[in-house]
Amino acid sequence: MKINSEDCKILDNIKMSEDGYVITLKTVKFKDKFSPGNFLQLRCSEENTVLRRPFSILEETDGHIKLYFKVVGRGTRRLSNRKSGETVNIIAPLGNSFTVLAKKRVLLIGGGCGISPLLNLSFFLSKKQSIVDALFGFRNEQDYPKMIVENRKRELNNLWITLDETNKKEYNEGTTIDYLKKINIDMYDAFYCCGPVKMMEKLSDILKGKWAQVSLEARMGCGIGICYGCSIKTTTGSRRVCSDGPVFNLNEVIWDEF
Amino acid sequence: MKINSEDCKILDNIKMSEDGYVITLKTVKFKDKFSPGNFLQLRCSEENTVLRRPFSILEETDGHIKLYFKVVGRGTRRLSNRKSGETVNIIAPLGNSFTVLAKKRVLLIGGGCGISPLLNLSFFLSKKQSIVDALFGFRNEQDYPKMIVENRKRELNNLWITLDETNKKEYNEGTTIDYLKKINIDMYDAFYCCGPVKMMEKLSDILKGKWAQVSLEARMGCGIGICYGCSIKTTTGSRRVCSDGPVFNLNEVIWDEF
Amino acid sequence: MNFDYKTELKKIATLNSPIIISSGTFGTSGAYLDLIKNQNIGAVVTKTITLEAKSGNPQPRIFEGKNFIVNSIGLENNGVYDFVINFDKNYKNIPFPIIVSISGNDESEYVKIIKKINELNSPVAVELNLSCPNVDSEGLASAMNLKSFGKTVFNCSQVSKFPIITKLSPFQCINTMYAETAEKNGTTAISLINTVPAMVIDTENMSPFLGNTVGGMSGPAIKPIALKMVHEIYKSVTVPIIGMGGISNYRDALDFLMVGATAVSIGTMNLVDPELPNKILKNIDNFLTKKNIHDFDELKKRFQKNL
Amino acid sequence: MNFDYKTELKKIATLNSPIIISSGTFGTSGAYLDLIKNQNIGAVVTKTITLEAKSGNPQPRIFEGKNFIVNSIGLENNGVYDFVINFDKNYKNIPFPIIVSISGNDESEYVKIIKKINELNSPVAVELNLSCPNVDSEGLASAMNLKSFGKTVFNCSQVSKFPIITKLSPFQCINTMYAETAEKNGTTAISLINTVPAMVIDTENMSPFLGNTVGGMSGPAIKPIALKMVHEIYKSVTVPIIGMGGISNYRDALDFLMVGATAVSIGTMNLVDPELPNKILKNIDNFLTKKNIHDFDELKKRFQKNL
Ligand SMILES: Cc1cc2nc3c(=O)[nH]c(=O)nc-3n(C[C@H](O)[C@H](O)[C@H](O)COP(=O)(O)OP(=O)(O)OC[C@H]3O[C@@H](n4cnc5c(N)ncnc54)[C@H](O)[C@@H]3O)c2cc1C
Ligand SMILES: Cc1cc2nc3c(=O)[nH]c(=O)nc-3n(C[C@H](O)[C@H](O)[C@H](O)COP(=O)(O)OP(=O)(O)OC[C@H]3O[C@@H](n4cnc5c(N)ncnc54)[C@H](O)[C@@H]3O)c2cc1C
Ligand SMILES: Cc1cc2nc3c(=O)[nH]c(=O)nc-3n(C[C@H](O)[C@H](O)[C@H](O)COP(=O)(O)O)c2cc1C
Ligand SMILES: Cc1cc2nc3c(=O)[nH]c(=O)nc-3n(C[C@H](O)[C@H](O)[C@H](O)COP(=O)(O)O)c2cc1C
Ligand code: FES
Ligand code: FES
Repeated sequence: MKINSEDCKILDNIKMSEDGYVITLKTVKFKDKFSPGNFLQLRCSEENTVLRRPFSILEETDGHIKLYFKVVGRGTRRLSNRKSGETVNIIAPLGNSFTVLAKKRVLLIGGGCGISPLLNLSFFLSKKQSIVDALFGFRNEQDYPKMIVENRKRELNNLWITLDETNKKEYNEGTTIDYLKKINIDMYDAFYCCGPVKMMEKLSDILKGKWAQVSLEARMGCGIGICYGCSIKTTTGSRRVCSDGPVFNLNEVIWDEF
Repeated sequence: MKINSEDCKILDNIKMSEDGYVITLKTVKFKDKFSPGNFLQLRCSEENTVLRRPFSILEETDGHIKLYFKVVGRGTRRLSNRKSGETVNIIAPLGNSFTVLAKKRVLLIGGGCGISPLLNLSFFLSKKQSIVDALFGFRNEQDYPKMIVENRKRELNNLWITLDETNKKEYNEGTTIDYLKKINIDMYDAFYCCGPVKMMEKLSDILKGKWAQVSLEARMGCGIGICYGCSIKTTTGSRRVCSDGPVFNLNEVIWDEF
Repeated sequence: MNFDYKTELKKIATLNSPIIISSGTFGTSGAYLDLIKNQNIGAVVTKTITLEAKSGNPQPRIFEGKNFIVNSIGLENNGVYDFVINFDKNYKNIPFPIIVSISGNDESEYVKIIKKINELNSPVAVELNLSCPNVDSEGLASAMNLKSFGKTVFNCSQVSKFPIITKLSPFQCINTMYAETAEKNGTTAISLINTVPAMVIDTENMSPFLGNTVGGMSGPAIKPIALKMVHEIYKSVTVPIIGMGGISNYRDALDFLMVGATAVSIGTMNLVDPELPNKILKNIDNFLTKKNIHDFDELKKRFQKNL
Repeated sequence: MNFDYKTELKKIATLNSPIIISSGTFGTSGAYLDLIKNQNIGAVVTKTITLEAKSGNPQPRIFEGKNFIVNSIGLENNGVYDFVINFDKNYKNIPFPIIVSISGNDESEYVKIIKKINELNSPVAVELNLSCPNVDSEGLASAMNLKSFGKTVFNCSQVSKFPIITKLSPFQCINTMYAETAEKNGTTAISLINTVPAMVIDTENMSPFLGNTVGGMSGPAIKPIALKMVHEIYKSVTVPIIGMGGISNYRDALDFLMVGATAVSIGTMNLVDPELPNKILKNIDNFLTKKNIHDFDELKKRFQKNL
C-alpha cells in the first residue's frame, strides 16, 4: 500500500475513560488498507502544535478509522476538543505490522492505550483461527475503557483485566506483570505486547526466549522515516521506530535508553 | 482611580454586525470607575496571543462592562469565540479621557468601532446637558451595528449614518467626510472624533482651528505607559497614546507617521 | 511564603527576591506603579538611558508573533541629564532597588554617562546595555568587538561609583568570551540575554513591517536559546548571572535558576502581566516544598547531578 | 501554474522550482517518497554525511514547543563510504536534483569526504554543514573560527568536482564576515540558517529534556531571526542565497525571496507536511498574479523600493 495523506472528517469523538477518547474518522483512501500494528500520523491542530502525533489503529471497518487516544499533552488535549464534522489531516498507513500467526494460542499483553493495536490485531488473529487470550492492565476503573474492550470480547478467548487498585471481583488487583505470574505462559505459542516502557522492559525479562513481538512508542519527528528522531538501540543496531517498527521482536530491543 | 487587574466573567458575547461583537463583562472593581475615553487592556487568550489588546469602553452600567470589538486578527478572532461563563483578565481603567463639555452643541464623528468611545461619551455629555449630534460611518449595512447605535438614540439629537454604498433612504451614501460637507460645522462648539487614521487625518484638515478631540489607536505593547511601543509624534513632541492619550487635541497630532 | 528569597547579587545588594524587571519593560507611569506595589520584586532596571535624548523609531514599533514579539522602540528617552535631574521626582516612590541601564555610541560616551549617574545616590547598580544603539537598535550587538567591549566594561567599572552589571546580547553569548572578558574587566554581575535581532515582513505590502525595518525578538520563543547561553556561561564565570529571555511562568524562572542564574529578569511578559512576580514566587514556593529543596543552591546542585 | 519557476543556482543547476528540502528533513524512505513524488521540488539535500558512521544522540531527540522544535539527532548516519556504496540503490529513484550535505571534525576530514563523494556522478552540489558536530551537535558552530572556516571552504572548492554550497549556522550570520569569506574562498552558493543552539529543561525532574542536553531550534519561531540574516547577507555577497528557517507557508517563502534569497528551503515543516511545496507554489502563483509581478527579481525590486 502506498503512503498517502487525507483530510478526514471526524464522525465522532467520544470520551471512553477518564482521559481516553475514541475518535472516528471517515476515510476513502485507506479503506481496508491497514495491517495490524500500523499507525498513522495525525495533525491534531495547525494552530497549537507543530509536529503530527502518531496513533495506532484501533479498528478500521468500512472506511471508518477508530483511534483510542489518551490526553497527555497539548496535542491530545486539542484533539479531544475536536468536534464531529471538523476535518483532520492524516498520513497513513505507517510502520510495519505484527506477524499474524495462524492457528496458534497467543497472549496479548497490553497496558493503557497500548491495548489499541492489540485489539486491532485480535481481529486478524481470530480470522486466522488463532486462539487469543488478553491480559490488559489499567491504573483504576476510571482508566479502563470498558466499552472498547467488551466490544471485542467475541474475539477473545480469555480476558483478564488488572487494575492497580480495585476491590471488585471482576478485576484483578495489581499489574499485568503481577498477574502474569499466575498464568502458565508456557502454554502460549506467541506473545504480542504494547504498553508503557517500564512494563515492556519487565516483560522482556519474563518472556526471554519466547516468540514475542512488541509495538513500541517513541517521540517522533516525521513518522515516515526521514528525521531519525525516533531511533532506538536494538541488538541489530540503531533502528527507526516509525519505519523499521513500530513492531519489533521483544528481545531485540535494548531498553536502557528509554 | 487606581489601576487594577480583574478576572471578569463573560456575561455574553453577541455578534452585532458582519465582524463586530459586543462582549459584556462582569466587574466588581471597576463599577462606576470609567471616564469617557478610557480603555482597558484585555487578555484575549493566554494560549494564542502574547500581548493584551486595548479596547475602548462602550458602556459600563451596574458593573457590566460592554465592549464593541471587530474581528481583525488573531486576538479578536479568539475573543469572538470566547463563551459566556468563561473568564478574561483585564487591566483598567486606562488612559486619559475626553473633556466632557457642559451645555454645548457638539458633534461626534465616528467610523467603524470608533463609535464605541463616542457612544460612551454621549451619555456623559447629555448628563451635562450638552446637545449631541452624531455622524457615524460604516462600509455597508452589514458593517453597521444598528442595535448598538439605536439603543443610544435617546441621547442623540441628530444621528446621521453614512455607508460607503447603499440605496436605502435611511442611510447616506458616501463617507463621513463627504457628509460633513453638507453640515454647517460652524454651528458646533466642539467635535469628538474616533475612527480610522485616514479619516482622522482628513478631519484634522477640515476641523482646523476648531475645538476638537480625537481618540487615537496605536499598536500597544503594555498599554500602561512603560514600553514606549505606542509613541506618536505630536506638535508637543513624542507622546504615548496609552498614557498621554488616547485622547488628544485633533490639531496636535502629526499624521505622517501613521 | 515559606522561603527566604533574599538573593545576594555580590556587592550589588541583597535583594528581597530573585525576580528583576528588565530594562525597557519597567516604567514609572502611575498606572504601572499601581499594579506592582505589592509585588515582591528584587530590583527594577530603568529603560536604557543614552547621553543625548533619543526620539525612538518610526511606528509601528511592535510586532506580535505566536509566542514572541519583535520590537524596535529605538531607545526613546530624554537623555542622561534629564534623567538625573528628574530622578528623585520619578523614582523616589519606587519601593524596589533601582538599576540604571545605560548605553553609549562609543567607549567615551559610556564614561560620560556614568559620571553623570555618579551624581545620584540611590541606584544599586548600573547596567551596561552594550548593544550599539546607533548601529542597530535594541540588542544588536555584533558591531562591538571584544576589545572595545572589554575596555568599556573596564572604564565603566573604574569610573562608576555603583557596581556594574554587563548585559550581553545573544550574539555576545555564542561563546563564553564576552562573559569572561566582562568578568576580567571588573563587572560585578552579568545579565543575559538582550533581544535577538529579527525582521518581520508585511508580505501583502511587500515591505518591512516595523518602521525601523529590523528589531529585536523577545518573549517565550527565545527561552530555549537564552537558557542554553546561561547554561554555558555559568560554567565559565564566577560573577552572578541574571538570566532572562522569555520568562512567563514559574517553570521558566526555575529553569534559569537551575542552569546557573542567581536572579531572573522578566521582560516582555511584564508588559502583559505586571503581577507575574508574586505568581511566580508562590509557585516556586510550592515546587521547592514538594521537592524538599531549601534554597536555589540546592536546586542548582540537583540539576547538575542530572547532567 | 502560470509561472516559470525555473531557478538558476549559478553553476549548480537550473532548478524546476525555487523550493529545496533541507538537510536532515529529507530521506529516502519509501513512505516519504510516496508522498512527494508529485511535488515540484527544486532540489533535495541529503542528511549530513560524516566520514565515519555516527549512531547519533540518546533519546529523547526531539522536543516540541508551541511553534518550534528543538532537536538533537546527532547526525546519525552510516558514514561516507556506506553512503557512496549505496548511493545508486538509495537515490536512483529520486526524481529531484540531489545535494549532498557533509560535515567533518576538522579541515582535513572535509577534504577526505569530498574525495569520496567525487566518485559519484549524479549529485548537483555538495553542501558544507560547517557546524562542528563533535563540539556540539547540529548547527552549533561557534567553535569554527573564521580562518579555518575559510580554509575549509577553499579546500573543498578546490577538491570537489561538484559546486559547493556553504551552509551557515546562525552564529556565523551575526555579521556578514562568514558569508563574505565563503564567497572569497570559492563557494558557489550560501545557505542559511542552520538550527539555533537551544536547551530545554524538564522542570519537574530538574534535568535537561533532551538526551544530549542541548540541541538546535527550528520551525516557525526562528523565521524572523533567519529573515534578518538573509536580509543583511544579501547586501554583501553576490553568490545565490538559499534561505531557510521556519518556512511553513507561501508567505514565509515569499518573505525570504523578497529579502534576497534565490531559493528557499523547507526543514521542520517538511516533517509535518511533505506536500507543502506544491501548496506553496500554488499560493505564490496567486500572489504574483494578483500583484502583477512576473518573476522573483521583480519581487525583490518591489521590496527594495519599500525599504
Ligand atoms: C507508533 C505509536 C503509536 C501510538 N499509538 C497511540 C495510541 O493509539 N493512543 C494513544 O493515546 N497514544 C498513542 N501513542 C502515543 C501518542 O503519540 C502520544 O501520547 C502523543 O503524541 C502525545 O501528544 P501530546 O501533544 O498530547 O503530548 P505532549 O507531551 O505535549 O507532546 C509533546 C511531544 O512529545 C511527543 N510525545 C509525547 N508522548 C509521547 C509518547 N508516549 N509517544 C510518542 N511521542 C510522544 C509528541 O508526539 C510531541 O511531539 C503512540 C505513539 C507511537 C509512537
Ligand atoms: C486605545 C485603543 C482603543 C481601542 N478600542 C477598540 C474598540 O473599542 N473596538 C475595537 O474593535 N478595536 C479597538 N481598538 C483596536 C484593537 O485594539 C485592535 O483591533 C486589536 O488589538 C487587534 O488585535 P488582533 O489580535 O485581532 O489583531 P492582530 O493584527 O493579529 O494583532 C497583532 C498586534 O497588532 C495590534 N493591533 C492590530 N491592530 C491594531 C489597532 N487598530 N490598534 C491597536 N493595535 C492594533 C494588536 O494589539 C496586536 O499587538 C482599540 C485600540 C486602541 C489603541
Ligand atoms: C519593548 C521592549 C523594550 C526593551 N528595551 C530595552 C532597553 O531599553 N534596554 C535593554 O537593555 N533591553 C531592552 N529590552 C530587552 C529586555 O530587557 C530583555 O533583555 C529581552 O526582552 C529578553 O527578555 P524577555 O524575553 O523576557 O522579554 C527591551 C525589550 C522589550 C520587549
Ligand atoms: C530533525 C532535523 C534534523 C536536521 N539535521 C540536519 C543535518 O543533518 N544537517 C544540516 O545541515 N542541517 C540539519 N537540520 C537543520 C535544517 O536543515 C534547517 O537548516 C533548520 O532546521 C532550519 O530550517 P527549518 O526551520 O525550516 O527547519 C536539521 C533540522 C531538523 C529539524
Ligand atoms: S520519526 Fe522521523 S525517522 Fe522516525
Ligand atoms: S503601549 Fe507601552 S507605553 Fe504605550
